[in-house]
Amino acid sequence: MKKVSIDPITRLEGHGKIEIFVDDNGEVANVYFQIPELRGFERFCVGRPVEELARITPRICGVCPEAHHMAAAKAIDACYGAEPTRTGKMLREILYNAFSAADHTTHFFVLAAPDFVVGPMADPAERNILGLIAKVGPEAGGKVIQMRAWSHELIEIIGGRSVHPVSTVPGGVSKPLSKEEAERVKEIADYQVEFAQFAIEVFNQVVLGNSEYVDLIMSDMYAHKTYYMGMVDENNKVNFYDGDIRVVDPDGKEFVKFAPEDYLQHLTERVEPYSYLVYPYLTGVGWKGFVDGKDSGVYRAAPLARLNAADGMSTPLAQAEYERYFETLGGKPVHATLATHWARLVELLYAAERTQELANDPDVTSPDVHSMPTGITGEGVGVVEAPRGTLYHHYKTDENGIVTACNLIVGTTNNNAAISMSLKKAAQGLIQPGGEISEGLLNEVEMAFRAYDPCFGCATHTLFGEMPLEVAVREQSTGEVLNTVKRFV
Amino acid sequence: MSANEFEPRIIGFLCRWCSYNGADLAGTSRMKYPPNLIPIKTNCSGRVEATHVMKAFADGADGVLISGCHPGDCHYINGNWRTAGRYPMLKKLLEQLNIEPGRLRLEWVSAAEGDKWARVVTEFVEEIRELGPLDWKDEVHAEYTDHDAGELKEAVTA
Amino acid sequence: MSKPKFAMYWAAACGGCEIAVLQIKEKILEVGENFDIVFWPVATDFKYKDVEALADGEILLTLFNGAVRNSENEYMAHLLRQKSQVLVAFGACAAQGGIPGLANVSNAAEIKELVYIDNPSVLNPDRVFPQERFEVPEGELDLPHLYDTVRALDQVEDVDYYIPGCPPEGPQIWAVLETIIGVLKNGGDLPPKGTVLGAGTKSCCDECSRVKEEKKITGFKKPWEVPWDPEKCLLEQGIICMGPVTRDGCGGRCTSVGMPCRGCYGPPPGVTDQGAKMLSTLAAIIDADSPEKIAEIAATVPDPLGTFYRFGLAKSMLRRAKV
Amino acid sequence: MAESKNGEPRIGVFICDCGTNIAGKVDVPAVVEFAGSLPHVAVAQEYKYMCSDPGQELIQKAIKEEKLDRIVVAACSPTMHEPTFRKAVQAAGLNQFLFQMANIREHDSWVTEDPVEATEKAKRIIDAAVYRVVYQQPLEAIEVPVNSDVLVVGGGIAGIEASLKLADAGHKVHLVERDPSIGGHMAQFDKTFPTLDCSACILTPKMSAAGKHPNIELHTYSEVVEVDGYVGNFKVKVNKKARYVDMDKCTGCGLCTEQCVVAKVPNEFNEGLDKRRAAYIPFPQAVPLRATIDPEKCLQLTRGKCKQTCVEACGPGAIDFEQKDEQTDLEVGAIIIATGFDLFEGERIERYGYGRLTDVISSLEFERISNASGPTGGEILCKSGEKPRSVAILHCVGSRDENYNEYCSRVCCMYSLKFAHLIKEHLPETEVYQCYIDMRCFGKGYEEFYKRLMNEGVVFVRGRAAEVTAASAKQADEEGRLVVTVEDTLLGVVRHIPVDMVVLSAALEAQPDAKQVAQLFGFGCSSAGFYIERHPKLEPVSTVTDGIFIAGCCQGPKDIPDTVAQAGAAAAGALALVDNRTVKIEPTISYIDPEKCSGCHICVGLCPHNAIVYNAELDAAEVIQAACKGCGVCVAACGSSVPVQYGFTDDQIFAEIEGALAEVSAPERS
Repeated sequence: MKKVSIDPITRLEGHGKIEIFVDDNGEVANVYFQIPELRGFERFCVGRPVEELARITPRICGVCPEAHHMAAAKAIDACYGAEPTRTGKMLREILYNAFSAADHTTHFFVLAAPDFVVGPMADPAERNILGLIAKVGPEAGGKVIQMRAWSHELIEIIGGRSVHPVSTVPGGVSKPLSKEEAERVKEIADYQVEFAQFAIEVFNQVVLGNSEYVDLIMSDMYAHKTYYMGMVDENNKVNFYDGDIRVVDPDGKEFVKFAPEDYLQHLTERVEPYSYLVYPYLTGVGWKGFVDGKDSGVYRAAPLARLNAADGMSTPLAQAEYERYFETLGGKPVHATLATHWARLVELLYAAERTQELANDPDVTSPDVHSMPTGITGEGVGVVEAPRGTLYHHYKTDENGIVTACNLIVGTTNNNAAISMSLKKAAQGLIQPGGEISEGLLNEVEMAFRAYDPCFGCATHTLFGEMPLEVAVREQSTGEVLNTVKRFV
Repeated sequence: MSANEFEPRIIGFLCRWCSYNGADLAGTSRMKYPPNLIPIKTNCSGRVEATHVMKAFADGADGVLISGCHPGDCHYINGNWRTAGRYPMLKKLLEQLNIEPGRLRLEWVSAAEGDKWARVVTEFVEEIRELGPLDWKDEVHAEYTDHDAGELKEAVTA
Repeated sequence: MSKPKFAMYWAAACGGCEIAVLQIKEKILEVGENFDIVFWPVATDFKYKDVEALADGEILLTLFNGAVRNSENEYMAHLLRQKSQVLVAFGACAAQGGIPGLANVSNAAEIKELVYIDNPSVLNPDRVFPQERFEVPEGELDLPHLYDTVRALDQVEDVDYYIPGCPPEGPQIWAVLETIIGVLKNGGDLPPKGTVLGAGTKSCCDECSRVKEEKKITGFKKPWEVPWDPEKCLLEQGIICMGPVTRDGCGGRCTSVGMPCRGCYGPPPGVTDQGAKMLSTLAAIIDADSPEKIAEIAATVPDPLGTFYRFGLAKSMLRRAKV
Repeated sequence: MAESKNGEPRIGVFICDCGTNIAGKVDVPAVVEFAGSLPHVAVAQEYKYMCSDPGQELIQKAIKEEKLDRIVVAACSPTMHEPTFRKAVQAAGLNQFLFQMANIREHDSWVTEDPVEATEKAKRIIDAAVYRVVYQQPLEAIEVPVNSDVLVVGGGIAGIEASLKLADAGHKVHLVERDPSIGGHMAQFDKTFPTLDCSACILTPKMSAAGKHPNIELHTYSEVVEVDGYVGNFKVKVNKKARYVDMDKCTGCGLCTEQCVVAKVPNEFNEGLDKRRAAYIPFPQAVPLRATIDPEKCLQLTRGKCKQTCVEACGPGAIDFEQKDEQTDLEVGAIIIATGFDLFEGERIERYGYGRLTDVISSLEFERISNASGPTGGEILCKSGEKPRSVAILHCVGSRDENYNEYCSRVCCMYSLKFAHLIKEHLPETEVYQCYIDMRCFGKGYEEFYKRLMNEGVVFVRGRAAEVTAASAKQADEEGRLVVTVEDTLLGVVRHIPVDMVVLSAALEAQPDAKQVAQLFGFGCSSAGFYIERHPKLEPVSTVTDGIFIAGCCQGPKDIPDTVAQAGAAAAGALALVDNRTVKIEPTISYIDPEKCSGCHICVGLCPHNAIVYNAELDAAEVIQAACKGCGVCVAACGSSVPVQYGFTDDQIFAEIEGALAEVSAPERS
């Protein structure tokens, strides 16, 4: 038995590790996905004044702090019995959608696109954003950088800081939006919509225009028939900030729809002795191990899942794209993991449109940015759709609003089981007996994982070139290296 | 002192005008009290910072006493009002750090209260004896194994 | 002649520091031009032995972010120190322990019990806990050892410079890199060891845009309990703001949106224990007509530990809670 | 550990036996050996009496020969001999602030039972001092110029006496008095104990001397409203209340006071026993002898409508209803506070019936009744106008009583005896009862006076009076009389003494606004309201605020001789200051580096002595060196630890803590 380590591939709370065991026939026996770190937020959030959790929990992930900031804000509203004012809610939602758009942008262009634009098996030196720029023209790079920069500017205007925003308070936000700021926000929102359309254009050209890629996306190697979870509004349309949680089964039929505060009745987390990260599954179905299908409680979250779990998008352009997406990929639900990239772009368009919609509301500059707490209720659940999956914050407090208990189910955690399964399937599909383990092959294994975008971290690398990876196939007993494949910048 | 009985180590911060002279008076009056407290003089108890208290505990003190003029008698008018404000916050902080708040004590001792000084120290030493050693040095350094790269490599890259 | 080698490593951190580095935008490419990035877990291979293979001091500059929470972090701290000429504690976690350092109110066992047993969404009747070594049918898997005490980088290794902030602000980061790149290109001296880079030498109040007057407070308020006023000092309104005990450099962003400073830039020069200092400062500005009343008001401070030591518990004099 | 400027510090530790005071308990040789083993310690020596000349020479010799740059003396309390050793160190050419004292006598040998423990403690105390001294820096005293004028607040005997002394010494004195005339309580007294000379006769000359003195400027009917600045350089704002009489035109003829139509104003000077007009001169010997128009009573001023008979009456046309308050700014080098006392209000003790029962009177009322210029022309009469057949004098009314004032008022016993004597003198037939707890006759000639009274047939009842009641009608002969119920603790019986008059010997209390005044001038006052001297024994007339002195009853109840003596002492204290061109200030004060200060204003509002100002130009706080008293409050409060308190830096305190907790040869814990 040999062990192949791909280490790291991500960072959620810390780093990630893939262990691939190859048996003596050279076939993949099993794959383990490990999260080696635990920071214990659930413990040290206890004892803090609950409103401070909006400024503590974002440090769970500096990639999507906005998501934690908002989930916390909503849980805190509940703990304080403070219903957000119209403007307060709008400002939060503008910030949040602008963030989602920016996050999706970065992931697609810097991480995903290069695989398709220049090709998964292409020379690593070209398979990066620079290579992408070479293909789709120099203005693309500029657009991406501007999109990121402007979006973070917007986050800073409302949130105070572009990383780890601070401005939510019970019932809204701390600061009204000035007329000048509002103008700038509009400008940025308009650009976001424009950019989202450009992004979809790129996708049409380089991916859908190429049947090879479409086949790759649809290939069974990258597919899992699982349940799908996502937040929807009263019309079952995708919503990132507010709504109920809807779960559809592998056939796309609604399995359950529940209010965020009832999440405990529908979700259970299990512990595996080899990872510090827990594995959630649907309580209603139960845990059957790392397998897909109707009988397994394994579900998926994030863009692919959200589109499957909803009946459409609430904004016109996104709705159109949503329809085209399912037509092209053969109807709902779409099980192809790699289709997540397209789904992400549909969401990017929605987020941008939503930001624009809210930015143009006259109430956006109203001074009435927060309500007053009506009294401490002692408990609150706050849920938002983080780019990487449904994010649950659940707090309990004493009569003074001091936290006595804190439970968190973080975006990527939803996909923890699915990621392990996808990796195993890809590895088994790719690593053949006696076969040379090539760099491109590793990249394809990585693609299965990358589609989940478990963390932004992986993305940044491509600015400098390919993410170098080394796979060592070694005699496990002795640890002697039999065969290594390396790639460097 | 018997070699195996716990002898509390206590730091006392005394203001120069009232408490230090009060302690002097206890001396000139030949009152007897336990030797566990080492006095440190500041002009005003208002000069005593939380940092000084933390430093004392971190360096191995089992108890800390802050002593100043009675309210109204402060030779800096209201310098000791600051101390009065710090005290409850410090207590709360120690509690949150799971350190018995009883290890910190604030007393107003005037230059005329030598007897009170002797009583306070005697009581406090007994209270700390009850609480037992804090041994903070050991507490914080307990895990400081200062592994070198070699040792850890074993743990990490097996 | 090959470019000087650059490394960036994260330990117990959230990733915000990497995002912050990205905030320097296109300048990031300049870093790429001037440095040979040998090691950046988000950018390059993570294998320890590639670093082990380097000669001592072969890396010119290492930006180390994140606190030291487990054996893996500590190992890397020692290893990178050995291989780097300049080791920088980057960000609040590396410099102060940061928010992960708040875990020092507890210990590993307690945290595991909570996360893997007590959490309401967890079902774990067999009390399964992650193991540092675990036998699966196919072989053995390992996980790093989780320490009881979270430490800042300089509590584990010798540190050359500090770049504080949660995260450090983009322009500040660039200013530092620019300086170093400048020294590399045109020679000159690097700042003295131990210098805090990418930050000021005064308190956050210095850059906070709000107007400062004499501070006398009669009680503690929450930001939403006072009417919105872009001018008035938050502390003067009774909102506990760490500005006075926090090093400047962030530009006073939080207070500009009416939210109090929480001290992510760490203490200003001369302050040894940020939290204790804040306690001394806050207590001093309580105003009442008798010490008894002052004490009453002081006793109502909601969460001294979590507020005063939000980012600095690991670097405080006591370092952790007693367990 | 830090290094002193010139490389490695070289510390000398000198341990005093203090005869057997220390050596009798502490194993000094062992401590010497321990001290010698400490880092940076170059010399450790023992000597029998370190404070003696040979002891000091020993230190000086070692400084020179061993090139010592830091000195620790382990001996008695620094309050005892710190100045001695500082001088010695300075004389040997070493800055006196490179010296630290370890108190192993008052804080160790005298208070520790067990010699082994005492020895261990001595080691720790010395260890702390040695660690600390390494961080000490040379400091130089600061010199500031001194204004030679003096402000005296309060025009009673203390204020007058101090003013005269200073004025005679050639200094300009501003004497501020809140009432229209100086004189204070003493002007109300009839005779003074024990010599029985007439109060007026001895006070009046001093009053007029003060009024006429070229160096004394009287500010009567005035109050200090603002005090700023610091030793040698005080800035004071005085508010002169409108008198509605032109001081320059008024001749004090008193015609206006006769013509004034408002006649029913209780006369304060006579304790309200008779009436005065709205236009009035407080008493015949008033200084300045000028009329005042009572703004609360004058019809013109209250209702704006009056015949203005006073105006008609006044030849020089001194009356001016348009007069306003005037504010004057004074600059002085020293201040003497002599604001006196207030009499305990009899009403507060229900059971004595003051204010309820006629002929229960206060001591001050008695003073006026017995005074020839008083309401009864000096005849001791009941309200009815009849001579009292018997009088009871109740001692300790409101003093030596936990419900009111714990302290002894010191003068009540004596003036009670004086009253008894005066009664006997005027009405030999009248019985006089003294109900006392203890007779306290401590002063010169007091005990003799007491003896004399016992021979004058005064009845002394040892016991605090329980109550005073109106006699019941059936006790016919007692009709209209009062009955004093008191337990005679000597006879062990409860007595009911029928009397016609009861005099309450009430306590002397602090002025009602004593606390505000203390705040205004920046020094402490006790819970009772009496001002706190810098040192109860060695500096009884100084306050913690340099350049401000106290005298008389504002510091505590006292008799006239003590008051006058204290006034002289205060004057001398002020003189010692204002006679110099400059004054030296303790350098253990705060300094704020404007380069480091963020201008957050926290310290500005905090300084108890208003020694910190905000400099807008530098956007930084600034310490007025001369005004800083070195409390260190700003140091502790500053979020950036920018203020440095010389002599008490964090480094020094931290080092002291480390030293105190460093392992000495203490028994290991199990």
